[in-house]
Amino acid sequence: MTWESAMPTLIVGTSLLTGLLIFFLEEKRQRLRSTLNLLGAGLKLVFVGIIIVGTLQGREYEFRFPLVLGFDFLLRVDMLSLLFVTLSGVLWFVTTIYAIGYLEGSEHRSRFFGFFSICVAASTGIALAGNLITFFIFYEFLTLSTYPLVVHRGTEESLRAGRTYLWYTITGGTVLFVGVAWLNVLVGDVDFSHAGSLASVAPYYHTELIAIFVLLIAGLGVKAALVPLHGWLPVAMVAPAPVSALLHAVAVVKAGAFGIVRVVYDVFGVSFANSLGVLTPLAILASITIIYGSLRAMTQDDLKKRLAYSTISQVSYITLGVALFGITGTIGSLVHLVHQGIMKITLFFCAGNVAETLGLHRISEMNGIGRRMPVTMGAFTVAALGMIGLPPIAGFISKWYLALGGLEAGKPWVVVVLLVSSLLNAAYFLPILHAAWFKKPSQSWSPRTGKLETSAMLLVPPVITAGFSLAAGLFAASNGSPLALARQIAELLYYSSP
Amino acid sequence: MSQYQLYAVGAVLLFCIGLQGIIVCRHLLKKVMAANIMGGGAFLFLISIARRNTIETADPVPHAMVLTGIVIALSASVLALALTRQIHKTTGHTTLEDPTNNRVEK
Amino acid sequence: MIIWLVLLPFAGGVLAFALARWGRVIGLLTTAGTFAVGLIFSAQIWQNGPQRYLVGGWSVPLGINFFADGLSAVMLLITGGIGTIISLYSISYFAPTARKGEWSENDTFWPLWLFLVGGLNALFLSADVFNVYVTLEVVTLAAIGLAALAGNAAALTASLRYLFAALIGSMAYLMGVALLYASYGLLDFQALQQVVQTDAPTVLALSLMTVGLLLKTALFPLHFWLPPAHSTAPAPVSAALSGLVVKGSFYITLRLWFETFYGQIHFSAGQLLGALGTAAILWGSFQAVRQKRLKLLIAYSTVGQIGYLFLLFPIITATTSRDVVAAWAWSGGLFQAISHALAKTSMFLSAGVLLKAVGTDEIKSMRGIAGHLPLTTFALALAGISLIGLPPSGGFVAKWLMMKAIIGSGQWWWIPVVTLGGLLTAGYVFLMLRYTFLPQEANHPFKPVSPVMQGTAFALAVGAVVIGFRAKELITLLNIGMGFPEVPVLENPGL
Amino acid sequence: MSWVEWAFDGVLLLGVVGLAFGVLVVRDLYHSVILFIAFGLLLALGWVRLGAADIALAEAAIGAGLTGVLLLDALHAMRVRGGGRVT
Amino acid sequence: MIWLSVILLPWLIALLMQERTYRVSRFLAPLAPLPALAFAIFGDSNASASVDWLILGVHVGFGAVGQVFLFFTALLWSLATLFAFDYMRKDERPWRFHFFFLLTMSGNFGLILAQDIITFYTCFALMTFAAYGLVIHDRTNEALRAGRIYLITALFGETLLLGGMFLVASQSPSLLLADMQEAIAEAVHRDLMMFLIFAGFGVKAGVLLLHFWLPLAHPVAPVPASAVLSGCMIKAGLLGWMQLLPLGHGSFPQWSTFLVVAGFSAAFLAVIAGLAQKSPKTNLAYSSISQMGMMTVALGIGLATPEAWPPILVVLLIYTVNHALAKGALFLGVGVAGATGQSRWRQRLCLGGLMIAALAIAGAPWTGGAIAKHALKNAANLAPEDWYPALTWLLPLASMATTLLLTRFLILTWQQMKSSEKTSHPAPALWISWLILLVAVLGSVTFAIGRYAIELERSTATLRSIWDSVWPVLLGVALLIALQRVLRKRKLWPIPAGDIVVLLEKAFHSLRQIGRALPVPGPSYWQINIVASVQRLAESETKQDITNRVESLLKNWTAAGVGLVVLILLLVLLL
Repeated sequence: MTWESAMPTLIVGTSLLTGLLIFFLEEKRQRLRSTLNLLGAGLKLVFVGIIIVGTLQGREYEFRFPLVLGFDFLLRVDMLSLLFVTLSGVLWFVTTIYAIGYLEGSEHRSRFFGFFSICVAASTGIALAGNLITFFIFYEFLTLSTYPLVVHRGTEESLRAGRTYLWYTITGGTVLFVGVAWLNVLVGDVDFSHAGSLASVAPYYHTELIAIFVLLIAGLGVKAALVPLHGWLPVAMVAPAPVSALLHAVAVVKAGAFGIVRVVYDVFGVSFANSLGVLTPLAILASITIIYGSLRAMTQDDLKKRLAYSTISQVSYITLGVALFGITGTIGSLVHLVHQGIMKITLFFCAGNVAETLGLHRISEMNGIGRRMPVTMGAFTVAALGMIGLPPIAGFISKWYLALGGLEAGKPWVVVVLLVSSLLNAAYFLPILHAAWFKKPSQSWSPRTGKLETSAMLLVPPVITAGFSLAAGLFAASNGSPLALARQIAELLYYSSP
Repeated sequence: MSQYQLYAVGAVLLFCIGLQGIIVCRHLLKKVMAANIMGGGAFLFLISIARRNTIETADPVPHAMVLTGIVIALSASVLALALTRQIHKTTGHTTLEDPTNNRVEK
Repeated sequence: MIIWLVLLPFAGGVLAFALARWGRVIGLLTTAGTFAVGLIFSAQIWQNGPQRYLVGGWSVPLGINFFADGLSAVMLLITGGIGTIISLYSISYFAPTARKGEWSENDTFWPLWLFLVGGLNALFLSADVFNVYVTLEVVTLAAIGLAALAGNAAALTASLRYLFAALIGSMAYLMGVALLYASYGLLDFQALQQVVQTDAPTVLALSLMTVGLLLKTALFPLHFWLPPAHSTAPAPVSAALSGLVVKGSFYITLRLWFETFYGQIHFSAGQLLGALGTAAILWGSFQAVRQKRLKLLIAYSTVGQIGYLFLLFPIITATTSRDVVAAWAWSGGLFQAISHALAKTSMFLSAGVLLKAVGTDEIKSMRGIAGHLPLTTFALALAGISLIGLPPSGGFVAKWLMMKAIIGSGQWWWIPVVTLGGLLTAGYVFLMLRYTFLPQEANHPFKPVSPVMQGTAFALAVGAVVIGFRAKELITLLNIGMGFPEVPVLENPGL
Repeated sequence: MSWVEWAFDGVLLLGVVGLAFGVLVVRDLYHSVILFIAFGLLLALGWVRLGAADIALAEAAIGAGLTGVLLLDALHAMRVRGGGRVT
Repeated sequence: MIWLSVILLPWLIALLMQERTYRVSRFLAPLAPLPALAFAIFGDSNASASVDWLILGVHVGFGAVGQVFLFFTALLWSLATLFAFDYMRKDERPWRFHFFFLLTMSGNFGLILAQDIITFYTCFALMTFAAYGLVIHDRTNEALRAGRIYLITALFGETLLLGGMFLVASQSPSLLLADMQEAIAEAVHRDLMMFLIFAGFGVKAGVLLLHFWLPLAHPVAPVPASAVLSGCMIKAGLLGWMQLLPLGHGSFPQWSTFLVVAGFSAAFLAVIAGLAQKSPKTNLAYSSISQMGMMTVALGIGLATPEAWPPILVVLLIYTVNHALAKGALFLGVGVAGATGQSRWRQRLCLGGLMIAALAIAGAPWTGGAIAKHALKNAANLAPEDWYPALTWLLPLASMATTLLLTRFLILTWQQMKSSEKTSHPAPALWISWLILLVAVLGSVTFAIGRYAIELERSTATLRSIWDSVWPVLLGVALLIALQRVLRKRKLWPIPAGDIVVLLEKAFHSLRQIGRALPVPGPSYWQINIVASVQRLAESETKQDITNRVESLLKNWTAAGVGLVVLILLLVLLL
């Protein structure tokens, strides 16, 4: 095993190992656990840094391990995986800090952090998977490792949520499984790097390919929360805040969206998918989801629930961009993968802060909260405005590219969808901001215990991610920004699938 | 119709009677006997086919099989009777009742 | 070499019977030794291909004739491996004999258990249809003896029910053997293959044998005896029954259908077995979801999982040559058998741990065990994952191959069966696991449980997952001697 | 084969089948067991007719004799414990 | 980077506007607009700069009109900030006001300097949303209502604008405004693009039917905020039109007609609505709508032919500068009027100042307004043929209407001043800034003549032209006094502030009622229910249900036996 082939396994392994170690720590060993957590997260960032540098220097990282006849376990670093793995690495680090602060003094922390790490290992695996089967393996692995997090509180409500979550995700996984197997029967084990090889499939099999595409998207659509497969997401928000943050920003929802990206670009090849005629229905489905999610978000009073519906809407931007068949749309979609992540994680952090510090969950109780928690709500405001699509925050960049992509692809209705969605976003985010900053407090807040509005561990992460959201938009045009990376990837994707 | 065929028909009859007995009879001892009758049928069938070639000597293979079979049947009967007695001892039942009312071992 | 696989456990059994006080030591050493021999033996088969051995030098048909190919090797390995671990577990599970002259479960367990292992080994090595009957009877009688070990009314009744069912099955099988012998004068699986024709007596023979074996394998709707028997036995016995014993009769069915009668069986017969398998999957899983007691749940899960094994029948019978699709189905079905053996054994052993810790196996009693028995919780979870067929696990590889075979054969109607079965399985696995996340009830103290018991259950569960990673070797071994394409890398129809 | 032999075989088989039937039909268990022993012996006789004398001996001893005794013993034990007739 | 300092300095100072730091930072606030002012005065009109790595590439510069816009905007903001220094003294949370005030300022400066669409939109959005904080600053119910309506309308406008931007950007070779303007002229979907841009900026510029937020929002904001809202920010819409509509890039007679009609409608209808108002600030807001209508008319003429645009540009610049400064002066004057107390001379001084500003807007001779109107009249012959005669009599009429409205405003303010019981308080910054602004209003004439002397020389010098500007004003004053006399204290006609918004609110309210009355659960409700019922089925406790019975039947020996035999027979049949 060479150094290059060990790298991807190491990246997945750091979080996996951390997770396993933490399981066997005693509940009391808090400091050791925190150290381990941060060490794992930090180490992973270092590794990710190494492969970024390496990839830029033209090195190839690949780990192949034949599992059964006809399929290999393949981890490989390409630009797309780099994008996702960096996102998950960075956000995991931040979320770990947050989670340590959030769960201070609660029960079953070993269990929590164990699964937490494993969950990240799974999403890293998803990022690095080099073929559809490896992707599927980690995809299911993710389902399993998130379930304990969703039900972590052990209340009736969370158990019910966990059950719903499982029903949806396992059903989705099964459907995906059928699709993957079918494709494997038809064309064998195709690596992502050989994108577009399906184009050479005889036309006789095209109907089958369409069916496979539908199965794959349906399977992935559950996690990506495409309507009508989204039912689990608003329910699953009973999970602790760091979990919701992770679910909505990096792990589960993103895994689905990322999978759709992979399927369209690296399995079918976008031009071939387009010639099969499957992209437009996908775009329409994504559009419906975008509008529907926003509409539902408006009626929610529970902050996390509103954010959850918002996620449904926002994640479908990625799908929409993928389905547009145009390089600009792809850029928008890929960059939104990152942007939605950093913005949504900020929002959930903030929601968690409010809930944890003041015990508030309903928006109607949050009048004037900006006065009590200015930093938290400041971060929230940045992220929320970004979600609405106000420049120069990250969300605007995504929307800009998506809309131009829609026009480029000759689908002007996409612009209408985006605009309506922006309006709706504003309609459900701005009232929160208004209530937080401009309304008179309807109650007296519990006084600050320390110098800061809440514990530093809870405060720093949202500030960092809000900073990211701002920076990602502000410096979008500079080298190394998510946008630059997305552009590079999009060019590669289009280059490789003629 | 040759002799072995006649016995074969009888064997099949015995087999069916035995099967019927295991299924229908409720008393455990009767079930045990029915099982033996069923086995008897099977053995008779084997022995009859040993003569299928109507030459002078019988085929030794089925004989060997039957001999083995008898021993096995005896073991099974012994086990069945032991279990029957035990059941009677613990519950007083002589039938296989209460299929649903399972209690876990303790 | 080959003879030791049978002799060792039988000798051990006799010894354990004679020296009851040393039963546990003898038991462990014997099973471990058998496993070691099995490993070496498998290596030989791996290198040299199928092997034949005449016991005592007598020739066919009178002598006992052993034959082993890849399939036998794999079954031997599974029996040896799982057997050793069950032995290890049982040492802690059964209390040692208290005083001399007093009966205890421990005394009875070891001889019967070793006979069971010996019988299974002999079964997998037998080359002819009659020896298989004899060994199957040995296995069954030992198994029933073990199942009755708990000694309470429920266990006794269940065992007796099991016995009668098994007897019917054996007799039906024996009649079939007799019919075959009457027609061809042959008993050897492979020798028969050369001559069999589908005339009326042969068809009747095959039907009788198959149904007899199905009864012993507890395929729906002939599963009636299994849940009570498997759920009332002591935990290690339940494990062996569900994990190993049902595979014995399944093994014979495979030999009959795909060795002796391969190519002669009508498409619709395969469909019938597939349909029964489907019914088993759905019914068994559905019943499992409804159970309130852990061991019953696991037992019904066995009923369901057995159904999967029979999905390979419609696919392979539809093929006329041993092509890629058949190879997928073959590997998939057997991988299912293997991973089910590991997972199910692990689950029953875990249930035993729980029983010792809480005193009951009600699923409700699992509240909060995650904190006290983390290993057991993990074992249940991992085993469950393999059962559901989630990656990366043996169950996943099995489902993967099976799904490919189904799609490749064009018999798409089995797709929903596999998927729905997976969902139902997930249903009962998580129904069980969710309790571990609930806070513990205050008045329910946990008793300490031997770490060996927890560890063995965990090890098996890990095994069920890990074989998913080493599937390649196992599948290659499985195909030795069966004539399937060596490495079924397909000519993809689409490309 | 002569018709006598045919007739003998026929009667013998009828007897065996009849006894088997009787075993299962007779109400009294004791009678049933006795009939079973008779069945075993008659069956062994049939085997002799088929040229399997050695096997027949084994059957008479084991199938009819030993099993019969065991059945009687079990019946007895159950009667004693059950306190009376067991049907 | 110097360019960015214009935008960033207000930002930085805004960030210092905390309750704790306000004691110091309030002295910094007046510094914030100074770089912009200096830049507008001393900067090179051809200068530009670009920062490629920022957002999607930021391009800043003056462009054709930027310097003028920056000048009056910076001037008004500077004075308003100074004004606020005293005006906000008694406020409960002045730091909060200043925070939003400075952010709005930053956005306003930025959008003037922006040469590419993204920067423009960014700053435009910043200005729009930050101004929300100004509108609702007082937290009264009216303020909150106005804020809500402002926000909804603004969002609506931004969305339309964004849509227009997307369309244009997809056709344009670059994101530079200049390129986009050309791209629109040649685009296939030109009309759609122009409509979106017109309506998008129209919200800000108070185009008829999109204007209703204005008379609500401008009056409720604190005085300095109203001044910049009406003086500068309303011009941002105009600037947007000027930057993006394909002016000078072709002839668009239909659009021209449309704009002229829309402009005149606004000009007259706003006066009618404005006359009905009792609050001087509302009155002024309607005046702004009316004046913006006039500018729309000018713009419409500019769209008629490519040749029409250069002279119209001059007209618009003069018009804009004049209106911005004068309207600023009027709004600040309302604040000054509140601070005169009972001192007679202060009241008179105040009234005098207000009259000067009002006259400047009405277009009395020797004011910027007069020059602008003359220039417009001159340019009117560039309009499509049919329009010229109409324009010659509509323009003076509009002037008269303006006078009517502003006279009404003066009377209202005077009445208010008279009736106020308050004693004056020392507020030097208030007076100083206002007086400077008045000087600027007067000085803008010089500025305008000096800058565009060549074009304007002939038209302003004649006696005839002076009379042209005098008679509408006199007529307007006379008419109002007559009206006032006739009706005394009765309201002229019952038009509430914000006119059509009242209808919209009613419609929205009833829609919501209907929406609430419909008991339609969302699809996710059904989904969860399906899952739940499956779960319930799986976990149901009843012993009597069918599956249990089937399972016990299967356990029955007879059933098993029958099954066995049937299976054997089936297999025999099938094999």
